[in-house]
Parts: sequence; structure tokens; C-alpha cells
Amino acid sequence: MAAHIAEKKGTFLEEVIEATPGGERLVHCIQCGSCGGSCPSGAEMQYTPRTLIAMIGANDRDAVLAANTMWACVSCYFCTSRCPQNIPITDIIYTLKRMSIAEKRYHDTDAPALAKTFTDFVDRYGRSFEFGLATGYHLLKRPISMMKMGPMGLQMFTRGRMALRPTKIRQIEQLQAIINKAKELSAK
Amino acid sequence: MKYAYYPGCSLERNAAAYDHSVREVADLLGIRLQEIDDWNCCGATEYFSRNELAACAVIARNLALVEPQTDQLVAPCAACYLNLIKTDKLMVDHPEFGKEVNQCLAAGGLKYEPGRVTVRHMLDVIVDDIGETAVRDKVVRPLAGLRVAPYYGCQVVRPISNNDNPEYPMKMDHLLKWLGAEVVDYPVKAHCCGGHMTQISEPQAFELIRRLLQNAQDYVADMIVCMCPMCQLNLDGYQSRVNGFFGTEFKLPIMYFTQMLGIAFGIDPQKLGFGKEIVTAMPVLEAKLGGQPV
Amino acid sequence: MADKIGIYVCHCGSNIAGTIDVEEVARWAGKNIGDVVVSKDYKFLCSSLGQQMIEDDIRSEGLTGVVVGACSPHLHEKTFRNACKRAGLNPFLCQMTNLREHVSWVNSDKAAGTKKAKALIFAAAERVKRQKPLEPMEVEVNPATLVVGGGIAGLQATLELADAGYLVYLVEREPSIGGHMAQFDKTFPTLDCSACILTPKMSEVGQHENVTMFTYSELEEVSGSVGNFKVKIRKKARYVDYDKCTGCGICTEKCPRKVIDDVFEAGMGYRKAIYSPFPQAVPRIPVIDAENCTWFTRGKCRVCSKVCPTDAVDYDQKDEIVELNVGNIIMATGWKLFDCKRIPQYGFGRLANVYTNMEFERLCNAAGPTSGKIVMRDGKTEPKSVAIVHCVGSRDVNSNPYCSGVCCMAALKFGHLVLEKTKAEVYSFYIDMRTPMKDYEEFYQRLLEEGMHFVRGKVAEVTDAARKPDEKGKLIVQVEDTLLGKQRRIPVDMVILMGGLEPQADAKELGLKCGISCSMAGWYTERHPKLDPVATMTDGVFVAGVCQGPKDIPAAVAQGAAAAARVAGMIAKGTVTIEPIVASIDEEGCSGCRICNNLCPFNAIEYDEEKKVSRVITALCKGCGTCVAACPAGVITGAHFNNEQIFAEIDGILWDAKPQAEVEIASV
Amino acid sequence: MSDKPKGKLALYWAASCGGCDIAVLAIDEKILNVAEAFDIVFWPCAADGKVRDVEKMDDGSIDVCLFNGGIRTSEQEYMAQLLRRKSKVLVAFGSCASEGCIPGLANMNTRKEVFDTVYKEGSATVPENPQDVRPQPATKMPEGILHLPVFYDTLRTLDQTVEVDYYLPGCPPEAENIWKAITAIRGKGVRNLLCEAPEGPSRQKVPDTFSAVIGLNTTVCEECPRKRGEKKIKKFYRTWEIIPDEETCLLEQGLLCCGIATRAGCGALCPAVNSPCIGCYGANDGVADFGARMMSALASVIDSDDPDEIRRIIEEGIPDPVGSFYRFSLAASQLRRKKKMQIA
Amino acid sequence: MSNENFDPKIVGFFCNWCSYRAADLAGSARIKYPLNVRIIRVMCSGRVDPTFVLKALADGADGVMIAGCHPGECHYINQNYKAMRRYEMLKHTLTAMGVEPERVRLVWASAAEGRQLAEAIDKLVSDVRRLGPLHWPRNWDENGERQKALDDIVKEHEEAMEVPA
Repeated sequence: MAAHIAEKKGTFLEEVIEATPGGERLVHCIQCGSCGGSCPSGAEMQYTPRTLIAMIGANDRDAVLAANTMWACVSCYFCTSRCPQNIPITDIIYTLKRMSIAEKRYHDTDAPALAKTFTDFVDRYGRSFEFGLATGYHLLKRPISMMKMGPMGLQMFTRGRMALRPTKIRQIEQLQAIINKAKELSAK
Repeated sequence: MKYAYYPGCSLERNAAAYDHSVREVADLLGIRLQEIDDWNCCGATEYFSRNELAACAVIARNLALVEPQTDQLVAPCAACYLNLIKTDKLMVDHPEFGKEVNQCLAAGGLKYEPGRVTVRHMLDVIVDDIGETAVRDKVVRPLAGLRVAPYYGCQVVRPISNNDNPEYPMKMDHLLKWLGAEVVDYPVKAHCCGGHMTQISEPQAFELIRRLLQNAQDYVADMIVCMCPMCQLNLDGYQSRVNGFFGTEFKLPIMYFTQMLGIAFGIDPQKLGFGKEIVTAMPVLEAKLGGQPV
Repeated sequence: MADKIGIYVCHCGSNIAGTIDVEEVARWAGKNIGDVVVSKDYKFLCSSLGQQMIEDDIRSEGLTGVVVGACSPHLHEKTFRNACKRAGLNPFLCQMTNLREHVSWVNSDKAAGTKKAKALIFAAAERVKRQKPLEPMEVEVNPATLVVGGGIAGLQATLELADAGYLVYLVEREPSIGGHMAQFDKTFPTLDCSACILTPKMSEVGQHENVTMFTYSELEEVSGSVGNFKVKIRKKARYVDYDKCTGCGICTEKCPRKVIDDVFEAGMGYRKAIYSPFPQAVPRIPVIDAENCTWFTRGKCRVCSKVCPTDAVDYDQKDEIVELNVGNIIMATGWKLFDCKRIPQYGFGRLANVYTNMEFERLCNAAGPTSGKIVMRDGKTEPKSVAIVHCVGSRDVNSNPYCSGVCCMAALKFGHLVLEKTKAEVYSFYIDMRTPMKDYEEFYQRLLEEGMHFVRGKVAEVTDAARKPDEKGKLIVQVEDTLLGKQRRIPVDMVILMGGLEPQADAKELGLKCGISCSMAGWYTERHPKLDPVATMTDGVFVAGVCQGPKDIPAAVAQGAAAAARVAGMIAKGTVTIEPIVASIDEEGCSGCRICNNLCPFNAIEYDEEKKVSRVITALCKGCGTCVAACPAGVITGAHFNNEQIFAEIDGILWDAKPQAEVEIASV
Repeated sequence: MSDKPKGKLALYWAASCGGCDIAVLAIDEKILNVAEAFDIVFWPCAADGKVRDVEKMDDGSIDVCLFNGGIRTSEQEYMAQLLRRKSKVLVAFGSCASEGCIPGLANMNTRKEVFDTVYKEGSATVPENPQDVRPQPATKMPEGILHLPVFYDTLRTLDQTVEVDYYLPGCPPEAENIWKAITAIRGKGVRNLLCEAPEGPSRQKVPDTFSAVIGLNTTVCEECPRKRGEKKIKKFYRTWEIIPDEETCLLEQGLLCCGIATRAGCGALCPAVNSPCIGCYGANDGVADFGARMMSALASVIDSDDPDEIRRIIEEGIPDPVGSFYRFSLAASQLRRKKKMQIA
Repeated sequence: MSNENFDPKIVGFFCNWCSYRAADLAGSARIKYPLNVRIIRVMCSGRVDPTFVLKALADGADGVMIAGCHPGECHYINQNYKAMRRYEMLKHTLTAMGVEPERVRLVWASAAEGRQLAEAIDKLVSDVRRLGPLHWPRNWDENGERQKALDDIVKEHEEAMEVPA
């Protein structure tokens, strides 16, 4: 590493860049707010994506990982496609989600639980399982809304749009071997 | 023309209408779809929230399973489409990461050469590969008089270009015009349906759904035509709850674009999965297309 | 005669000596490099004492070559060449090698620096032994000048030269000179009426005895080089006889065909099929737009011809090519507006009351389509609120990464005009407010006082999709107010997009014609961004105005004048010196294979059909050496960069890489 | 001619096909004139003679030695050194001695690979060589040690081995040129010949050496009657892919004609029969690498500015760049051979 | 192959207008980068003859960098495109000759890109360091067999001479 490339200082900014393909564009942020302006969930966010980037730059790790911004993201990619500096903002949001989950910094959101339930089904069956998601995640996290879902669930069911049993792929062991390897590699 | 086909989990059940209509329309247009054997879930947006490498490895398994005879892979679901194309692009752009993904695949005895497979959305295949003339030739029941609002959602047009404008896409507009429909040019056609937010924060999700329904209604659309099972579920399945939540009275059928192609082509609506939608399309179709349209 | 080489290694204070053992380098060179008779280190070689030392050595030792190991030749090559010249040594027998910028300043390892310095000195010494004396060439400068572009920069340059008594040919693509400035209403920050200050200059040019105008004309071809360019101008058919027409305007008045004026009125107004773009046009000779004229499209009408009192209309006119000889060329080709439709989320072209800045200029202009009344597209309603969106097509990697420089000030100007002429609320949406020149910040202060609202944030979208009742029927500007950290939706009646400045669509092509290149963005590249901003890498071709990069009117005027001054200086001197670094072909050896023939972008290689050999036209050759490297027969030589010299340099630079053990030729 | 004292002539054949010796004989009845002017003191191919006899001669006693073939073995190197010592004028005769020629292309392989091909994979030898016997430089026999010359990894040209005075290019040299060279040597005396070879003397003196090529200093295009225009190439063809037009420049038709870079003197024989020049006369004076000249010239006129397209044009059109650009000159090129994988 | 102590020798052919100035700028800005690239100034990257590169490698260089103005910004309009074409051709041949193509690199650096140039040099030096020395002249060294073989012939002949014919 040549001396002209900034020495690593162990900042949060570097950490986020490291964990995001294309993340090095982060340093180009000019704080224009086109991400925050574009976000369909902008009103729900405690900090706009722009603010979050400023906080990353200010090394405010704790506040960033505890923010609700990531959990309000709907992955519409407007921020990414409109960013005048080509910063992969949605991908950075994913990075922050992963960090926040790994360190259990999130609060007041069920998104991590949803993600876990969902991915557990994938790990187990190789396919997603909507009924299982409904029963597992919703019963656990939001029994009241589950009640409201009742009629819709019934409609879905009568129209043949919901299965009661998960589909399992034939070569589930193969998929699991791949997933386990990935988990092993990313643990490093 | 031969394409590998990745239906994705939604199309198995919840969006069976999409799957059926895709297959029917493909058949008629001479698009040969070969379903990937033993494909697995793409992980939706959820897997990326937990583990990027695992997410990509899970997706790459499907890419690796694409038979060597074709390098074209069709995915009708927007989330599946983006996940597949994004994983391939990550592996191409970041060779080190690509190697890691392949290390994972190797654990399952598989290998994927980044860039080998071109991931396509069904809409692009029909508009770009089949083209206007071939589509118009097949139309036996023009959708004249029907005001349709094409709804693109997010993940097919952004962030990776499908040769359409990511802000104001036009491909479905063109396609529906070829079918004779009156296309509603409304500004939110590529805005968000709420995605998985219905599962996390209903008020937030319902507001996003309302914006779309409201704008389509303001522009006097008879129905919304979409290209993603998640969009369909949110706009259709949750429509009555949105009405309850905001006191609105939306009654907009939400159909897949392949279903509309199918009826314009004169395919039996039963085969196209008509009737599986919760806000029924029958009344408006009967009223606008006259007689016994379906 | 054996070579006698002098080697001089500069300390440059501690700049070089700090990280290179210069004494060791000089000592080593004296011992190890063949034919070296003097090898010295010195504190500051570029000082007069340092130069004197070299001169003395040349005289006393009879040096045949001098190597100077110091800073970049781009800084001091001239200095040391001149020193050699004073001592009677041909300046091309002096070779500089760069021990400072390329060695001592980029690394602090003294051993490694010393090693690299030795290699560079060795290479220079091997090279200089093979260098040949060369003589610079002098050519005469034709006192006529070509100015391309009749905008404010071109006009200024034209007037400066013409007033100094030199002949100027001015080429303008549109039917009238004046450029974009003629379209503007007011100019910031003084708010002078643009036309009031521009038209006197236009008529001065139009009437100047030293100026020949070619309007409705384009630059077709350039050949030759500094001092003696040959240019071809295409005079497009006007279908109006320039000499007969008096500019009375009856033809335009009577012409029955109305056309939307996309150029001068930016699509906001109409013109006729036979037209002069605006009342103060210079010249006042109209042109017929054949694409829209009823006579040309349908073979009927001829009204203009019938009404013309001087019988000046000539439907049979053809394009005409004019050939001119000039000594210098000033490119002042200007800019075009960013196409705001490229950002669909801002709604231009889809939402009626979204305007571009150029449209708004015309809307404000008293001579414009609404006579200066600020009204919406319906032509009558005054807006109650106006949003001005900055950075449309600027500072965005999705369109143009650069800052267009003038939009912030123009936005403030628009804000002022709206506030002055209407009761509307005005919002400016900016990323950074850029007001760096004289009296600009003061203008910003003035707008703050006048009550313009400033929202810091790049606009995300402009939409008519209402979410709340108060948004119905409005244009909603959605933005993050970055100073609040909140997303805002501001409903307005009218939106003005501040489109950025872009290079002309054919800038690159035009640049190629006269041998100048463009930056990545497409602006003409100046010779040096700071110290030589109007010259280009091609001698005799200068740039002025926005074609060199975004700038405002005062800067464009200053550049026009600066380019003219440079040209005037060359004309006054009368001759120009050309570096003798050129290629030449050994005609005896040339087999006429013609590989080199289309490699030269300056057309300096001609093929002699009779003798079947190729030949370099020395006056046109710029010395790049591409043909030298391409010649399959090896019969093209590049002066000062010939194979022998470069091979020697490679040999020297790798002095420490040669195989030691290998015995190449067994002794006999 | 007869008034001059008779000179002494030697001819030798190292790593070459033998064509050069035949070419000498192809000067027909003029060989008698040669015999008239010279005593042929050593010509193993045509006349009986012993190395031992040469070893016994005084140094410098041979006036002219025409040496053909490159240096592939220790024996050839020994002979080159010996004949250099004994001769006043040493002529690198033909392409092999001058620049390695076809035998030099074996520099794309190592000795081991060459032997593998001949003794292990070669269809002619394998059935007869089941024990995979290889030539050994020294073999102990009851009678004593038997020697075979050592076979080198890399073929060298004559001038990479000993100092050479003149070069006579061609594979083989044209009979006509041989005769002219011989008469010139005889007529002018040796040193005077420098740069004044018959008909189109080598015009440019090569600095720092006494070597000079006996031939023209221009390229084959000079002698080629085809019509030539400015060049732009979008696709390269191999000879079997197209039937070229007989009138226009072959290169312009996309064929890899080496005539642009090859020393003239053959009369453009190959282009005359609609076949591209393959470069057997080698490079012009002052050229340090024949292949580089071809590469540079051809690449310069590729009609594309897109790196991917350029790469495609090159890779598809020129699958064997070394064989195309260095068919005759690999051993004399800057790099001389392919990189050996294991460097001691 | 990789060797920490290996100090690659790399020859640079830099165009006068952009790349040489970029190197000047890197110096003025005191950007630090390894000293392994020794720069030869040419007027244009279009002057770079493949022979230069081959000669440098044959003379013992471990790598070569050719640097010119960005495409479209050539001081001589478009001559750097010719450099690009020749570079592709040369790489094709070098690969066939067994030279790792990473050793020879064409980079574009404008006069403003001191930092980018320094990064490119840094990258090339580390790549060449990873590949190890090239030592091209050793390619035709016959592992010391040559002199012995010649000596053997002389000896053999001398011995044979002693026996009368």
C-alpha cells in the first residue's frame, strides 16, 4: 500500500466501505439530499439516508446502528439511481442492517425478526413459505394484526394462493452445504 | 427462442396466475421456457439483510443450475430478477467476491462463471426479443376502451438498467398500446408498493399503497397492470384494508401484464388465472370490453 | 571526434539533495560513464552562477553534450538550453533529466533515490551522445485572423483585433451574430438589459471596415499550421441575395408560414419561414428556412419574392465554399443548454408549467413572446409560487459531473425578476450557493432581503401526483431540506429548471478540424489551466468563452480580449518559431507501402504517386512520432527522438539490469 | 578477373535445411567462374575435407567463408569460431545464419520439448524407440567415451556467436544475388565491399560495426506492382480464407503480407503469385526487431478505436502472432525465444 | 516466485504532454510512490514502438509502463489510439512468448492526474513484484553447459590429433 492512499484509521466510514461492494463511493457524498428527498419512507425516518451518511463520516457508529432508517427502507432504489455521486445507497443500507442485526443494536422494529423467519425457511426448505411466515412471524410478533389479516388470508386461501405446507427442494443438502460454507467464510 | 425459466416462490402459489399466464403467453409467442430443475428461493430482500455472501451464494446456485445450452434466464418476479442480476454483476465487478461465492458453490459441487448468464425480465423478452409486429399479429381481441395504468414498481427498472428509463419507464406502456388498450400516463408508475413493509409497519405500507391507488384513480384508470407478484399482492390483497385504514373506496383490479396479453391473444381466461385476484376484474372487463369478454 | 560530455547534478537546496546523494551521483557518473569529462554537483544549477559554470565548462572543456540532472524539463529545459546556446553549444545537445519531481519528491529512501538518479543520469548521458544539433524554424505570420463563433466572446475578440488594425473573418452558424447573450433579458448582478449592452457591439462588428462576417456559415475545413492556415467556410444558402437585400423586413411580415422558433425563442415563440431571428439582428439580411418554407416543401407561394422591393429573394441559391488564408484562429464556439428531458423526474416536457432557464429568459424578456410578462403556459395566469431548481444536468454523474458555474447567479436573477414582476413566493432549491465573483455575494444578500426562500437540497422530483388536498392542481417539489434533515413537499405553480451548460454537439468534430482536443466533458483543452488559459496545444489556435469551460459574461469577454491580445502579439512580431522536432522520410528507402499515410491527423504525410514514396511536409508535422513508430521499413526518422537515441536511453536506464555472467560473443 | 591472384573460399552448413548449398549450385555454370576465381578450400557438402585440415590452416588464411545455418549445437558453435578465426571475411549466408529462420522457430520450445517431439511423440520414431532413448553428449563404451555434440536449448544466429562481416539475406538467397555478391567480393576486394553491394547497395551504414547486408535497403513493396492505397484494416484473413484480388495490395485485403517490412531483393516473388510475402529476406537496415515492425505497422492501421474490438480483430485474425511476425527472425529478435518456465 | 527483496526494474515510456506532466504533478504534490519506474520521455504515446518494449525486456527490465493522454484528449488528436492498438497487438505476441501480460501496461493519465498515476505505478510495481523477476537474458543462457561443451570438443580434437592419421 503506497503512502498516498490514506492510511487506515479504523473509522466507521472505512468499516462500512469495506463491507459494501462499491462502497468506496461513499467518500464522494456532497450531502445534496437527493436520497432523502427521493425516499418514499422519508417521513418515517428518524434520520434521512443523507444524515446517516454524515453520521458515518462523523464516526457516530452507535447512533447509526441504532437508527430506524434502515428498517424503514423499502429497497425501491430511488436513492441509488438518483444519487448524483453514484453512491450505492441502498446497498449501504443493507450493510448497516447486517451490522445492526449482528450486534443487536436495532429496536422498535420487527424487520430483523421477519428476515430471520424468512431466511430460516429458505435454509430449511430451499423455498419461502408464506403460510409459515404468516403463522410463525405474525403470531409471534403481531397477534392483533394477525386477526385483521384473517379475512385476507382466507380469501387468499380460497383462491388457491396460499399453501399450508412448504415445498422442499430435492437437493436441500446441497443448498445447505453452500449456505454453511458461506456462513463459515463470512464469519472470518 | 429458448430461455431458462426461474419462476420463484411467489409464482408457485400466491402468484400462480402470473406463472400460468407467463407460460401460456410464452407458448403462443414461441418463447420456449425451460424451468431450472430444483431451483431454490432467491432470498428476496431478507437474505441480504442478514448475510450478503450467503444471500449471493443462495442466488448463485440458481445461476449455476442454468443448463449450458442457454445463457438467457427469464425471471418474472421483480425481486428474483434483481437478485439474480445483481449477484451476477457483483461477481463480475468484484472478482474476489465472485471467487468467494464460487467457494461456497463448490461446497455443493457447483460452479458459476460470472457473466455467463444474462438475466432477463419477461417484459423485456416480449418487448425487445419478440417485438411489436409479432405481438400485434397475435392480438385477436384488442383491449380497446380499457384504461390501463401500467405499474412497473422498482426493482426491474432500478438500480440496474434494463434499457428502460429508471424514472419513467415506457416498455409496458408500449406493449399495452400494442394490445389496443388506452394507456394511462400517470406519474407514479415506477414508485414503491411498500414491498415487505406490509409485514413490518402497516401504516407505512398502507400509505405507499394508497399513493399508488389514489394516483391511478385520479388519472381515471380502470385497472392497474403490474409485473411483480409482490406489487400485485400489496395492491390487490391489501386494497380492502387500505380502504378501511384511510376510509377510501378504491376498487381497482390489479392484473399481471401477461394476463392482459393472454386475453388480447384470446387465451381462455381460466388458463390465465383470472379469478385468483381478490379485487375482481370481471365487472370492469365486461363493462369495457363488452359482451362476454372472459 | 570523441564525445565530451559534461554532467551536472543539482541539489536544488535540499529538494533533491535531501533524498538523493547528489555528490555520490556526480562522482559515480564521472567514473563510470564513457566520454564524461566533467561531472559536478551544484547547489542551484538554475541560478545565474550555476548557468555560468556550465557555460564556462563548455568553453574551456569543449563539451559536446551537457546533461543536467535537476527538476522537470517542463520548468527549466529552456533555461539550460539557452545557457548552452550562449556558450556556443547547440541547445539540442543539452539533455535534462528529472531528479526532483520524479525521484526526490516522491520517495524518502535515499539509497533507492540515489540508485534511480544514477540510472536516469546514465540514460541521459547515453542519449545526449547521440543527439544532433537542430535549428528551430521560423515562419511568417499571416496578419488575418479567423474567429469562429459570433457570441460575446467571439465579438470581443473580433473587435479587439479589428480595432488594432488587423483583418478579421468572423464565422457564425446562425443568421445573426449575438449568440446566447442576445436571448437574455437581464444580466447579473447589475441587471443591465442584455440587449442594451450587446447590440452596440454587434453593430460595431457589422460595420467595421476590418471585419468580414460570414453569418449562416460554418467552418468546413482547416489545413496548414500556425502563421499560415488555409480554411474553408461553408456559406449556407440563405436564398436571399446579401447584396440586394436592404433588410426592410417586408418579406418576413408577409410570409404566411409560421414556425415554432426553437433556437432564439427557445420554443416559446414563433418566427416566419423567412426570418431574421430578432429585431436587432446583424446582419439584418433574413434567411429562408427551406425545411418549412411552403415554396420549398410544396412548390407554391413565392410571397416573399413577390413583395421584395429589391428582388433579393433567390430560391436557386446554393451553398458556397469560401477559402481564406489566416495566420491564427480563435475558437469561440460557445455552448448549448442541457436537455432537461433527460431528467424525467423533473417533468419537463410532460408537466406544462415546468420551464427551462432559457425558456424563462424569453418569458421575462420584454421583446419575448409574452412581452416580458411572467405568466404560465396558459398565457394569462400569473404564478403565485415559483420554484427554481438548481443543478439540472450539472454536478451529477448521471448527466454532467461539472458545475456549470453560472446557474446559481442566474437563479438569483430569476428570483429577483419574479419578485419584481409578480407577487409570487419564490423558492430556490440549491445544493451549494456559488457566488464567488465581484458583487455576486452582494446580489445573494439582496435576494435574501427581497424574501426569496432558500431550501438547501437537490430536488428529488417534481410531480403532479397530489397526496394531500392542498397539493391538488399544483406542481409539488419534493426535496430533502438538508438543513432541517426532513423531507419536504412544496406545492408551487411554476418550476424553472436551471439547465446546465454543455459543449456544442459538434465541438469535438470542430476541434479535430483545427487540431485541438476536448476534455472528458467536451470542453476545449487549453494549453495550461492556469498560466496559458486561451492558447491550445496547437500553435496558432486559441480558445475563448464557454467553449473552453463554463463561465459567465465578464469572464467570456475577458477571454475574448485575451485571445485577441495573444494573436495581436504574434501578428506584431511577424514571425513565429517552430520546434525542429519533426519526422522525415528517407525517400531512397521508402518503398511506398503507404502504412503511414493515414496515421497523421495533421495531414503532414503526402504520397507521391509518381515516385511511389511518402513524404513528410515539414511545416505541418507536429513531431508526435507516431509514423516513426509505425514505419515497417524503419525509414522514418523522428528528429530528437530517433531510435538510436531512445535505444541508447533504454540501455542507459537499465545499466544495472544487464546480465553480468553472460558472455555474448565468444572471443575468437 | 583472371589477372587477380586466386582467393581462398570456404563454405559451411550448420543448422539449416541445405537449401543454401543447393542455391550456391543453382548459379549454374557460373560455379565454374567461381572455381576460376577461388580455390575452394573447404566445402563439406560438396567436396571432401577435414576439420582437422582447417584447424591446421593459418589464422586469416581463408579469404571468404560463406557460412549458412544457425548455431544449434556445440559442434556448430565450434565450427563457427574456427572458421571465424581462419577467415578474413565471414559471410552469414542466407536466413538461417543471419536470423535463425525456420529452425529458429524451435526457440518457442526447449530442448526437452524438441526431443519429446522427436523421440517420444514423433510418429516416425516412437515405434522404434520404446525405451525412449535420447541423444547423450557423452556415452561410455568399452572402447572409450563417445561424444555427440551438445544440443542447445536456444538456437543462435551466427552473429550472436561470432563476429560477422556480411549478411546475404534470403531463404535461400536468390542465385542471382549470390553471383553478384561473389563477383563483388572478388572485384572490389573485401573491405571495400562495405555498403557497395551490387545493384542497390546497402545505402545506410550501420554504425559501430563492420557488418553490412548485401542487398537493397528498401522493402518488398518497392518491387511489388500491386496497387496500393491508404490502409485501414477491419479484419485479418488467413490465406485459405479468401482468394485475393490480383491487382490490389494484399495487406489491404486483410492478408498478413510481410512485404512492408521485408528487405527487397527477391523481386516480390510471392506477391507475384498472389501469395503474401512471408518475410524471408529479413528486416531493413537499422531495424532492431522485424516482428515489432510488423506489429507496429499492422496495429497502427487497424480500423477501430474500441479496445474490445481491437482485441477481437487481433485475436481472431492473428492466432499465431509469433509464427506470423517472426517466422524467419525469432532467433534474431529482441526476445530471441519463448520464456523458459524454469529458470535456474 | 514472489520476493520481498526483489526490487523490480520497470521502464516507463511517458508522453510529454499528459503523463510526464502527471508524474511532475505527483512530485509537486509530494505524493509518495515506489521508485521502480524509470521514465523515458517521448512526445506522444504514439511514438512508442513495440521494439522499445521488447528491447527493455530483453535488456533486463521486469516490466514496462506506457503512459499517454486519455482517449480523446491526445495532444496529437488521436495518436494515443494507435498506441492502444499497438499495445493490444504487443500483448497478444508477448503472451505467446510466455511473458505474463501484466508486466506490460498501458495507462492513461492526464496532466491533472498525479495521484491516479502514482496509484497505477504502485499497482504495476506490486503486480510485477508478485510475478517475480523476469531475467530475460538468462533465457538463452544454456545453464553453463555451453563453455564446457566447447572445451570438450577442443580436448577431443587435441586428443585425436595426437594419433597419426
